[in-house]
Formats: sequence, C-alpha cells, structure tokens
Amino acid sequence: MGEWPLIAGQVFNGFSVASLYVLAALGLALSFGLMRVINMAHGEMLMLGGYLAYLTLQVVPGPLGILAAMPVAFLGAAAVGAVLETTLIKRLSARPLDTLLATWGVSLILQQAARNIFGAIGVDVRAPQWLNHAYTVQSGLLEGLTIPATRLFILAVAFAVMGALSLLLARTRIGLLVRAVNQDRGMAAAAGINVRAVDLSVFCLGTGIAGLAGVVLALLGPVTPNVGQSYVVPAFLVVVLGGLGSLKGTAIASLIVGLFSALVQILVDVSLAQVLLLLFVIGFIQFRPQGVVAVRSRVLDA
Amino acid sequence: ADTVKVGVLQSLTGTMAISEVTVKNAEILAIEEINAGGGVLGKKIEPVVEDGASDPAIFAQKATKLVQDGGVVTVFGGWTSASRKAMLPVFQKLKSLLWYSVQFEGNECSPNIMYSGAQPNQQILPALQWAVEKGYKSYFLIGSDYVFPRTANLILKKHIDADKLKVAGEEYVPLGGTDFSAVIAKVQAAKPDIIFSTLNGDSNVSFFKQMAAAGLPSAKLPVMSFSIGEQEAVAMGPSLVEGSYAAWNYFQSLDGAANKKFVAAYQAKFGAGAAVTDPMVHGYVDVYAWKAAVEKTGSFDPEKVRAAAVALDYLDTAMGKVKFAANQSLVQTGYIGQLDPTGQFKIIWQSKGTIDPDPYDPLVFPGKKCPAS
Amino acid sequence: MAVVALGVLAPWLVSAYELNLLARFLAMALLAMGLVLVWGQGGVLSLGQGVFFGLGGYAIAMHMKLAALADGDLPDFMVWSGLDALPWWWVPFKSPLVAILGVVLVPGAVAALFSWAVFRRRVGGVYFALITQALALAFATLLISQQPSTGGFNGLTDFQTLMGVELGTPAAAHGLYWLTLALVVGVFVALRALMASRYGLLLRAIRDGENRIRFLGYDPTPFKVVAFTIGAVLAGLAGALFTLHAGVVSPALVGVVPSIEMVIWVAVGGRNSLAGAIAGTLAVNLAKDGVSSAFPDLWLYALGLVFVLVVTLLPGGLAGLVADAGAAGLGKRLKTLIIGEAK
Amino acid sequence: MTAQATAPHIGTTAPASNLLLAVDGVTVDFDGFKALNGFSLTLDRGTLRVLIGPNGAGKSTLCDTIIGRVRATSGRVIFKGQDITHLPEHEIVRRGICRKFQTPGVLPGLSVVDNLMIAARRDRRWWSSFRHGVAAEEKARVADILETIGLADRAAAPAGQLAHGEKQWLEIGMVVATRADLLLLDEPTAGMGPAETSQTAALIRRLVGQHTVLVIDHDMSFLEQLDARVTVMHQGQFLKEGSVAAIRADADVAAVYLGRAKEDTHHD
Amino acid sequence: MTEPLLTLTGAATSYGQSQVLWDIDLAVPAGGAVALIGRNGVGKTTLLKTIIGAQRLTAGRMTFLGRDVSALGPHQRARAGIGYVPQGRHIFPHLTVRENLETGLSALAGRSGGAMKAGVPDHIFDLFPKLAQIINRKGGVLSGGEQQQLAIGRALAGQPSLLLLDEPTEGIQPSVVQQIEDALRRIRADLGVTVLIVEQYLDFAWSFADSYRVMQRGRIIRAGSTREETAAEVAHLVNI
Ligand SMILES: Nc1ncnc2c1ncn2[C@@H]1O[C@H](COP(=O)(O)OP(=O)(O)OP(=O)(O)O)[C@@H](O)[C@H]1O
Ligand SMILES: Nc1ncnc2c1ncn2[C@@H]1O[C@H](COP(=O)(O)OP(=O)(O)OP(=O)(O)O)[C@@H](O)[C@H]1O
Ligand SMILES: NC(N)=O
Ligand SMILES: [Mg+2]
Ligand SMILES: [Mg+2]
Repeated sequence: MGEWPLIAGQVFNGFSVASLYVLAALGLALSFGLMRVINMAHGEMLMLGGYLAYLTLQVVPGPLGILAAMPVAFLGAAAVGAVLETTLIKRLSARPLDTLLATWGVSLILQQAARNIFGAIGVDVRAPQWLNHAYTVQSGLLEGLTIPATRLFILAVAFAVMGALSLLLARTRIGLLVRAVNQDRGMAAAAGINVRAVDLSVFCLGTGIAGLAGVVLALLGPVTPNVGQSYVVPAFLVVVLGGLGSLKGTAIASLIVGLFSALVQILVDVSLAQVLLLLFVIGFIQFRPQGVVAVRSRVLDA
Repeated sequence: ADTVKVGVLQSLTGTMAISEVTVKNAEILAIEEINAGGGVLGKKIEPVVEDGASDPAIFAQKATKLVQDGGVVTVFGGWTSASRKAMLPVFQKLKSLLWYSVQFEGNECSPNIMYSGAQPNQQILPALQWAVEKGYKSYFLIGSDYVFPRTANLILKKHIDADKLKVAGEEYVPLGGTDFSAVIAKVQAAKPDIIFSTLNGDSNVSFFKQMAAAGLPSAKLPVMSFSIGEQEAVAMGPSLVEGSYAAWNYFQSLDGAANKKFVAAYQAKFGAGAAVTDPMVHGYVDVYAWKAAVEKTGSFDPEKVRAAAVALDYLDTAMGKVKFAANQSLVQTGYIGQLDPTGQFKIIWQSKGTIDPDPYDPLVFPGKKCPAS
Repeated sequence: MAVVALGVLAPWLVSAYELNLLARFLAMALLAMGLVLVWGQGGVLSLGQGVFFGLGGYAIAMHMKLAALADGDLPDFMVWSGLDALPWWWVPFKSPLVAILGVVLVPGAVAALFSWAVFRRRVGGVYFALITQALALAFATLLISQQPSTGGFNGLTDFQTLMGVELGTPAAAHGLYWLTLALVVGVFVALRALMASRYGLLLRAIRDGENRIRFLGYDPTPFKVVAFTIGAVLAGLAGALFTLHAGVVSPALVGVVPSIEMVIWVAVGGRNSLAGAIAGTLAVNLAKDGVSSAFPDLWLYALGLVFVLVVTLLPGGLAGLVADAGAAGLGKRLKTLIIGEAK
Repeated sequence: MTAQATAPHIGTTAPASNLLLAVDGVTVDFDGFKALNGFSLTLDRGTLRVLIGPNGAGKSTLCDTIIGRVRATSGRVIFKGQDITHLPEHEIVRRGICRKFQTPGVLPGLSVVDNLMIAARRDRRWWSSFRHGVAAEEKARVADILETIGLADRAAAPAGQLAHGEKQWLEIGMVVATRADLLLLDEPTAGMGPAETSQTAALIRRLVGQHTVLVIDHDMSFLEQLDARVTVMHQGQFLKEGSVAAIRADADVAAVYLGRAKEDTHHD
Repeated sequence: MTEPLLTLTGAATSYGQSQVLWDIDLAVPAGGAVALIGRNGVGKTTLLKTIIGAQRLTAGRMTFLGRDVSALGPHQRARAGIGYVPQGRHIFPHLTVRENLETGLSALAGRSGGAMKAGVPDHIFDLFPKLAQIINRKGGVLSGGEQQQLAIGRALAGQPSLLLLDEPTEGIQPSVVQQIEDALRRIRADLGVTVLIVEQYLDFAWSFADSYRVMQRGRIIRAGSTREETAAEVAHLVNI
C-alpha cells in the first residue's frame, strides 16, 4: 500500500469530516445568519440528539433503531430549542454578543444536567449491523483504501438534510420571511409577518438539525456530556468562513475545512492541523473578509 | 483534639471529575473504615474535601488552602501529572506530604510526594515485554496529546529500538478528540502488528468505534491500552473493546482475600455494579499506608511519616504485596489483562514477582537516579 | 479611597492563603479592566483573552525556569521530552529584562498584528469574537502539542526565584501583592483617563457607527487595534502576575473555556465600568472558590444561571445595578453636571 | 453619446488654479449595470452647484465615488489637483471633502454635542486622540453650530433619540463642523417642512464662498431658493446644465424628470 | 356618516421614560383621506407607529373596523388591513425588489389566501414601472427614490383598507411625485382605500386630503376640513 490510497482516503475523510461539520454548522448558520443569534448551546443540542438516539435504541433496538432515532432526535432537540427561544433568546434579539454569553450559561447547565442524568461517562450508540462494515478496494492504484459504511451513511444524511433545507427555503415562503425578519424586525411585523412565529420556527429548525447531527455523531464516538463542545468551535469557524449564514457558503466552507484538515493531517498531527486551520482562516479572510459567499450591500453599517 | 484532619483533593468538576471522583470515593472509604476501627493514634480522621476543578492552578491553590489554612497533616489527591507538577512546589514549600495514586511518566522524585501509581517500568515496559514474548514486531503508538503519553512513548521507542523491533508510527490526538479518520488511515498504511494506546477517556470510544467501522476490530489488530480500566470498559460497552488488552498493577478480577474484601466494601457503599480500578485501589492503599507509617513513627509530622513510610515492610493489599521503596515509589506487580464481554479483565500475564520502581528509565536517562533523601 | 486603603492593609487582615487568593483575583482584574476598554467601550468582544494572559504568564515562567538552572542545564520537561538543546526562542528569556518586557511586548505585538490583519479587512463584531475563540483553541492546542519546548499539558511550574528574590517567603508574597494592587489602581486611573479622553469618545463612536466615522475622516482600524492591544497587554500583565501568585501557568488557563469565563467576570461586573469589572472578577472567583468544593454540581448550575440572568436581566452588570440605585441621588447630579458642561 | 459632447471638460470652465474638484469620465459598473457612465463634472472653489436627475440617475453614486465608498471602474477623481480615486475613505475626507448621506447617518449612542465634537476635530489621526483638551476654537464652533441647527436644547440627548428631521439637521451640522472645502449634501431637506427647508437654503448660501457645495435634491422650491447652477444627470450621464429657470423650462429635463411641470412653464 | 374605520381615543405613548404623545383623539372615516401636519419632531411618525402597533399605547384605546385592536401586535394589525409606509423607507436590504414586494403579501394571511398565492399584483408595476425594471436588484442597492417607490408598492401588495403614509414623496423625483399623487387618488377612488398621510407640504396635503390634523408637541391641536379652510389659514400653526 503506497501513498495513493492514503491520499485518496484522506480526500474521502475530508468529505466525511465536512459532512459532520455541515450538519453541526447548518443549525448555527440558520440561527446566526438569519437571526443573529450565536447559540453557544448548539453543541448541547448535538449532545441531546445523541442521548435521544441512545434512549430510542433502548426502545427500538433492531436494525431500524437508528432510523427511528432521527425523527425523535430532531423533534426532541427542536422542542428544547423552542423552550430556549421562548424563555431566553427572544429577550436578546439583536444583541448577538449577549446571546453568545447567555447561551454559554445554558450550555453549562445542560452539560451538568446530562452529567447528573446519564453520568459523566458517555453512553454508547452502536451502529446497526447494516452499517457495520467497510468497503475495501482490492486491487489497482488505490488498493487497500477502506471506506467505512457509517461514513457513507453520514455523507448521505448530510446531503439529504442540505437538500431538504434548501428545498424548504426555496419552495416555501419561510425563507423569505426569515430573511425579512432578520433584516428589519419592526418593518417585517408592520408588513404582516408574525415575527415571533418566524423566530421560533427558525430556531427550532436549527436546533432540530443539530439533534439530527447528534445521532450521526453517535455512530462515530461516545455520547458524553461534553460531546458538543468539541464540535461547536469548528462549526462556528465554518459559519464565519461561509459568510453571513448563507447555506451555500456553509456547505462550501465545511468542505474547505474538512479537506484542509484531512489533507494537512497527512503531514502533521491533529493538534498542529487545528492550528494550521486557524491560520488558514485568518489568511482566507484577508482575501474574502465576507466569507465564501459575500453579500454586498450599500446600507451604511450593514 | 481527638480528630486529625487530612486533605482529599481531587477534581469534582471539569473533564477529570469522572475519574477522580472514584478515587476520592475510595480514599473516603478507607478513612471511614479506619475511623470505624478506632482511628489513628486514637484520633478520628476528618477528611477535608476540596475540588481541583481539573485545573492545575486550582490544584495548587487548593493544596495551599488545605495545608496552610485548613490544618491538614497530609493530602491525598491528584490524577493528571499537570496537577501533580503544580502541587509539587506547594508541598515542598509548606513541607507537607502528598499521596499520588495514578500511573505516571516518572522523571520525578520529590521528598514531599509519595508516588504509589506505577512508574513506566512497572506498567509500560512489562506490557512491551509481554508483547515481545508474544512475537509482535511492529508497534504503532497512539496517544492523547499530553505529557504521560508523549513521555511513555519516548521510553517505549527507545526500548523498541533497543530490541531491534519497529515503530510503525506515532500519533497524538488532542485530549477529548473524537476524529480518528486520519490516524486510522495512517494505521492502515503502516500495517502494524499491535497498537500501544495511551489514549485517555472518551477518545477511546471514538477510537475503537472508528477502528471497528474501518474493518479493524481488536480481533484483527490488537490494541494494548494503558488508560482503560474497568470503569471505562463498562461505560464504553464491553463488546466494543472485547478482546483488547490493558496493562495495570491491579485488576478488579484479581484473586486474594484482601481484594475480595475491598471490592465488597466498595460495592456495598457505591452499588453492586460499581467498577473498581487501579488508581482507586492505589488511593485506598495510600490511606492505609499513611496510617501504618503514622503508627510506626507515632507522629503526624510529615517528615517523620515520610521516613516511616519508606521503612515499612510489605503490606498485604487488594493488589497484592506492596511496599514503598526508598525513592518513595511503590514496589508492586505488573499485570496484563484481556477484556471479557462483561467488562472485566481476564489476567493473562503477570510480572515475575514485584517490580522495583524506577523513576528514571536507564535507556532514556542513563545514570540518573533519585537523590537519596 | 477607603477600598484602596483596605487593600493596602490586607496583608495584616487576612491569612496568607487568602492574601494569595486576593492577589490572584486582583491580577485577573487587570485583564477584566482591559476587557472593559475592548468590549464595553470598543464593542469588540474578544473570546481569546486567554491567549494574551497565557503569553504573559509563559514569558515570566520561562525566565523563572531558566533562572533556576545551572548553566548548560535544560528545564526538566525538555530533558524527558528528548530535547538536547534550548530552543532558540527560549534563549533571550534568560535575561530578566527581556522576560519582563516580554510580558507586555509579546502579547501586545501578537494582538496588534492579529487585530490589524482582521480589522483592516473590516471583519468585526460577531465574526471577530468567533475568530478569537478559534485563536484561543489553537493556542491551547499548540502549547499542548509542542511539549518539548512548552511543557505541554503540564505547563510550567516549580519556580524558585525572580531576579534574585526568593519566591514563597511571606515578604515576597506581600511585595507581589502590593505590586499587583498598585498596578490595579494605576491601570484603573489610567484607563479612566483614557476613556474620558477623545480617544475614548472616538472608540465609542466607532462602536456606534464604524462607517460613519470613516466618512468623518477617521480611520477606525488603528483605534480598534490600539484598544485590542491595550487589552492584550493588560491580559499579559495579568497572566504574569497570576503566574507569580499561583506558581504555575498551563494551557488550562488559556483555552476557550477560561477565555469565556474572563468575559463573564466583566459581564457580571458591568462591561462599561472599570470598578464593576474589578468587582465582577472578585465576586465570580470568590464564589467559585467557595462554592465549587462544597457543592461541585451546584456550582456549574449556579455559574450557568448567573450568565443567563446577568445577560438577560442585568445588561449593565453589578455596576448598572448600583447606578440604577443611585440614579435618584448622585446619578442625577452627575447628569446635570454633564449636560451643563456640554451646553 | 451626444450628452458626452456637451459635458464640461476639465480646464474648460475655469483656470486650473480655481479648480477644486474634477470628476473625469467616471464609470461605475455594478455587475453590468452602469450607475455612472463616463460622467464628468468640475467644481470651482467657493461655488454652489445643484445636481438633479431622476431616481436612480446616479447622483448618490457620484457622491459615493468621490468619497471613496464606491470605486470607479474607470475614470478619475481629481481633488485639489491630486488623484484621489484610490485613496481610503478617511484619507479622502481628511483632504477636505465631507458628505451628508441620503439617509441620516448620525452616531446614535453618542450625544448630539459629541457627534458634533467628533466632526469638528481638526486632527483626526489616531495618535492625536490621546492629547487632552479641546481647542477653544472647536468648542466655539460646536456651540455656534448647535444654535444654527436648533438643537442647543437637545445637546445632551443621544442622537438616536432624535426625530427624523432633527437627525437631518444634526448631520448637516456635522458636515459643516468638519470645515471641509467640499461639502456634498445628498437631499439635505428630505423630511423637512417648508420652513426648515428655507432655513437650510439660507444656511447653504451662507456656506458658499468659504466652502464649495454640491447639493442634490428633488425639491424644486428649495432649488429655486438656492439659485445656483444646475447639472442634470440621467442614466449615469450628463444631460443638461443651466440656471434653475432654464432647467425648469427644458423639454428633455421635463420628459425624464419634472413631468407635468413642463406644462406650467414655457420654453425659451 | 357610518362608523369611522379607525379611532383613537385618549391615546398616549412614550419612548422609555419620555412620553411623546398625549391624549390623542382621532377618527378616520372609511374612504376618507386625513393629512397629519406639523413641524419636525412633534410626533407625527410616532402616531403612525402607534397605529400600526410598533409603539405600545400607554393610555387610551384604538379601534379598527369597529374592533378594539389596542392589544394586537403589528402583524395582526397589518393582517387586519392596515398598510404602512414608514419614514426612512425601511426596505429589506438583502431582499430583491420582488422579494420585498412579496413580504407585503404577508398581510393577506387570514384574509385572502388566493391573492397571496397569486403573487404581487400587476397594478403595482403599472403604478411604478421602474420597479419592474429593477425587479431582481437587492433592495439595499436601490437609489433613495427607488426605495421609496418600493416601500409604497410593498404596502399596497397587502391590499390594505387603511394606508398609513409617512412623508411618502420624500426623495422622489417630481414627475414620479405626480404619478404617486395620481395613483393615490386612484387607489382611493377605485379600491376605496382610506389614507392617513403625514405631509409637510400643505399644498399637497390640501389637494389630496379632505381633512387635516395639526400636531404640536405630541398633541393634536387642531382638526379641520381642507374643503372649508385654506392652507394659508392653517400654515401659521404648523410653523410654530
Ligand atoms: N451596489 C449596487 N449594485 C447594483 N446596482 C446599484 C448599486 N448601487 C447603486 N445601484 C443602482 O445604481 C443606480 C443609481 O443609484 P443612485 O443612488 O446613485 O441614484 P440617485 O441618482 O441618487 O437616485 P435618487 O434620486 O433616487 O436618490 C440605481 O438604479 C441603483 O439601483
Ligand atoms: N426611538 C426614540 N427614542 C426616544 N425618543 C424618540 C425616539 N424616536 C423619536 N423620539 C422623539 O419623539 C419625538 C417625536 O418624534 P417623531 O419621530 O414622532 O416626530 P415627527 O413628527 O415624525 O418628526 P419629523 O417630521 O422630523 O419626522 C421627538 O422629540 C423625538 O426626539
Ligand atoms: N499521570 C497521568 N496519567 O497523567
Ligand atoms: Mg440618491
Ligand atoms: Mg417623522
């Protein structure tokens, strides 16, 4: 086995990591890009999704358990999102830096709650048999390249979620209303838009997707009280790189981050790859300060 | 007064709480047992518990608080080397004594610390010895990115080289890291005979899961872990790690009356299913060793206790016969266990008798010894 | 004034341990005051103050590590990490002068360079906050992964002397405490003057409308860079003093979580009030020290709840609360004073 | 391109010494749409010029280009004989140009008087901001302007709390306070009533001479009070230039801009 | 005369601590056109904001179509049939012209689902042909006048029965001002829309509205008919 399978494997891993980031970041892009809310408790929505998957598998243990867990996690995380939005976020609209701090507090509370309920040690969600194998290239240039089925599954989930979301935003008025509300709440309300309902549904959608992301994460690692923390910082970096909460930007940025980290890791270890990634992002904004997908505007101070 | 205060300083919050709380439990259990038996020198022991919060600076702060303001005569505590390093100057300055119960990387001898956790030559090198005996030729070293793994691997590499075997690769993942895709790709490319893992905590679950998903379960590529104990194994779901190996100086499955008694006492207090691990037993034994030393010298004075502790004879403990060597580390036995489906380790190998602790590896630090105190 | 007097007398009023705690928290208050300038006045939220705190701490710690060695010796962790020569960037820190200058210059230079690169491209607000957060993560990761030259996860510890002064003696502890207190008072006075100056006004103006300021002929970038750099220098100073008081500096002090906690001190105290920042720092840390051992679980709930409540109900923090209470009396008089003067 | 032929060219209207601003064949292309299309304009020192044209003609874009908010795709902006086309915004302003935006842009969190103080400051380099004390001359000027714009009794109020018309006044005040040589006033009377409009006209007339002023507005009665030379733009290009009366009477202007107004006046 | 479309009785509101409107009584008859006049800062905009619900009533009540709407939020009032063209335009900067117009359709929710599906009505483009030309441009890049036209179009898309106009001709070129005047007249005549307009130019107010209210320091100090009094007779009140 030579260099080629390793490089090809890392390209695949790049896509795979990108698919995780995109799932983790989409919800953030929604709440941040559209509502200007920085939800530091987003990671805990992932965590919640993971625990809900664990609980669902206790009830539906069979091979289809993981599929049953997805709607459960989506709805569960969305419901918690709804509580969060109505009790906290709505008081902080248009104060993004404050939402960051307040939701950090929420994140601490949720982590501790998880610790008290499920224990500090993680719980385990096992991939069903139909996902528990790997495809290996048997001959040729890429001989030895192994592709785990779980990773293909996650890639598929990411594509499905992105597709569904862009369809939802394109085909329904919700996307339009959300953007209107974000750009000028007062005017949006005066134009007849129920801004509260829009806020609530966007935020819930965002946390719901995070819940879904939590299910697929559980296939790769343990579900622990702090599982969300390891994803939330890179997910934010993806959102920054993507630009103004654009969904397309988020997808592209995830891919950039995923591929960059995976390829750099051929040469350096994970720790150094993280540092290089940040340098890369700072370098990137020198050229595209608005992110991958820039929104130009004439508005003063936009 | 008819009580004597001792400090128990472990992380009750933060990332290390999960491990350290169990050590705290074991130490408190020992204190309660001793109190039930009449205490030490006729005094009841009063434990003062402080939270190190998984932060070395807080450990140093709380150690000062205990010794300076809290009036404790000694302190049991610490897990990470970082916390021990931060506390060391405090105990040296305040001329007090710390009992440290976790396996570590060595390279340290302080007259103010009793090191009961394994030195590298008591855990890591026995594991290598076992692997060499089994005929493994090519070793891949994976660790969490902190001091113990990096130093342990430094020692391992020297010994692997000295044995004319091959280091197939060496990789580190940040503490708590969950993405092993690149590491596994490198493992697949390097095709080692065995993996020596110093991964910590949660990362192990991600690692084993992703190994299995990539078609490399333990049955195909064995893994020797230095940080997976019974607690971790149960939590991870034993089936995930079934068949993989671990090296320690204690396993819950050890024979012996002292161990049976200890496990029963612990489970009576913390639940029938509660797992018992190596660092916990070391913490538990530390308290009894302290008691023995105090009684031997007839004083709580740290300096006298230290001198008495290294002069004690073998104690019969849950992990077998142990005693403190002159360098204040523990003379103990090395074991290799293989995980069974219940989360217990089947003991498949043990060192020939006890191993004397050697803080400075002779290959890495030729000629270096602890200053005789 | 009464508070300062009490502060000066503290060594005779509290135990040695309590004095050490107070000294640490006062050191942190230096950083908190910097955040008032950066965040409260400049509107630039930094979630990466831990980085500068760490740079200051490591600068002084490196010197003390070297000072304790015989010539030609290496710090212990380098030896057991397999290093056989001192890394070049350690060498200058043999000199105490370089180390002390490094405490302020290194964080200052890093902050100036970094913030200039980012602000120059007109990246601000939330984006800046998130980038600094990533910076904190990267810095902590880098420190840990470069164990042979940084001490890795363990950090640096076990310091004996600083410029010939034996650390750990009561006299040294008192001296360091007074030094910290003096710096806190000095920085308080200096920052208050700065905030009242035209620079302060312009900083607030930039927070309000960066583009508008541009079209009045001011370049906002250097104003923001200066604020961020001052904040970083204060953080570095805080880190160095903290390291002296705590006897250890480690990556645990510089990462994402500690950096956010630093912002919390200021949020609790009041992001626009220097006195509030000091009070907030002391209050949160004292609470943490007191509550976390007794009720470890409760502490995290309490801390979380404090963030939530302060941000939602008390955006002005403790200082805001005090101001509201005093609004009827002193506040009103002040107001008329200002309006009268403005007229 | 016939309009181009009649457009004034640099140096044709006045001797170079008196020339303050020359916009030379500027095109601004927004992804294919040319908001300015080879537009040229010159302004002499101390003069007043009115710029009108249909909505979207490019008037505000012209101001944007002069001040550096929008960059010319081609062409140059010459100010005091120097090419300022590519200077940073704040640098352009420091050379002596200030602009009032179409939607009032005050600093909402700062008091009215602080808004003016910041505008009045002569030395706008950052290191000078540490120097203490406010020049007496600046103080006096601010006090004077506060009176002029009628906001003296609201001096301490945060500018964000002003009514629309009050913000307009404040912004005019800020522009004046800068003492820039060239003032670009984009719709200064929007949101003002007839009385305030007259006051504004009077203020502007007072400013002329000391300053060069370019006014954009759609209020014909206001322009009549200004009584200045009028340039008409259309689709990013020069259309006409002349006195107010002549422009009001112009058929082309009526067709694209004034509408029915042409029925009220006769051609000349 | 039938019951008024909109009534305010004893209405008051404030920004934080400072009260801006006092004891406002106002009745706008269905199909009528009322001009609100007064100097800068007297509270005209605030009154319109209070009617759409962006400002809370601190005293008094408001009815619309005979129903007490005092407690309703802005979007509910918009859906009940109040259209609002705010001062300063408030275009959604990152939405295209078409999308901006489509947000206006939200006011049809619960009233006319069919019209909402049908999209932006053509008559808006007849009224403002410029909007059709720049239909895919972002609102934020439009010129001031273009934005103003868009703001009116957006309000009309919701087919309001009461239109609140805050200085609607601000920044608009003269020929279009005439068109807008014509259009407003047509809207009144053809669609029976009632109009409440803030206007500083009395000539226009008089030619368009059938009654006027003069505001001063947050109160309505005078009400009358534009048919019975001349603008000149009222002018002195406005210029105080
Ligand atoms: N960034 C941009 N992208 C695309 N088109 C733009 C951009 N900026 C301005 N435009 C267009 O350029 C044209 C000129 O705009 P400008 O604001 O200069 O007009 P104006 O003459 O000031 O009009 P008004 O009298 O209505 O204020 C408008 O049609 C506008 O939509
Ligand atoms: N957001 C606000 N906060 C505090 N006070 C405000 C606010 N908006 C307006 N005001 C004050 O309320 C009063 C009335 O303002 P309003 O905007 O209603 O006046 P207006 O009659 O519409 O004036 P204009 O003709 O200038 O538009 C003014 O004194 C103004 O300063
Ligand atoms: N000593 C350890 N395991 O850090
Ligand atoms: Mg314009
Ligand atoms: Mg108004």
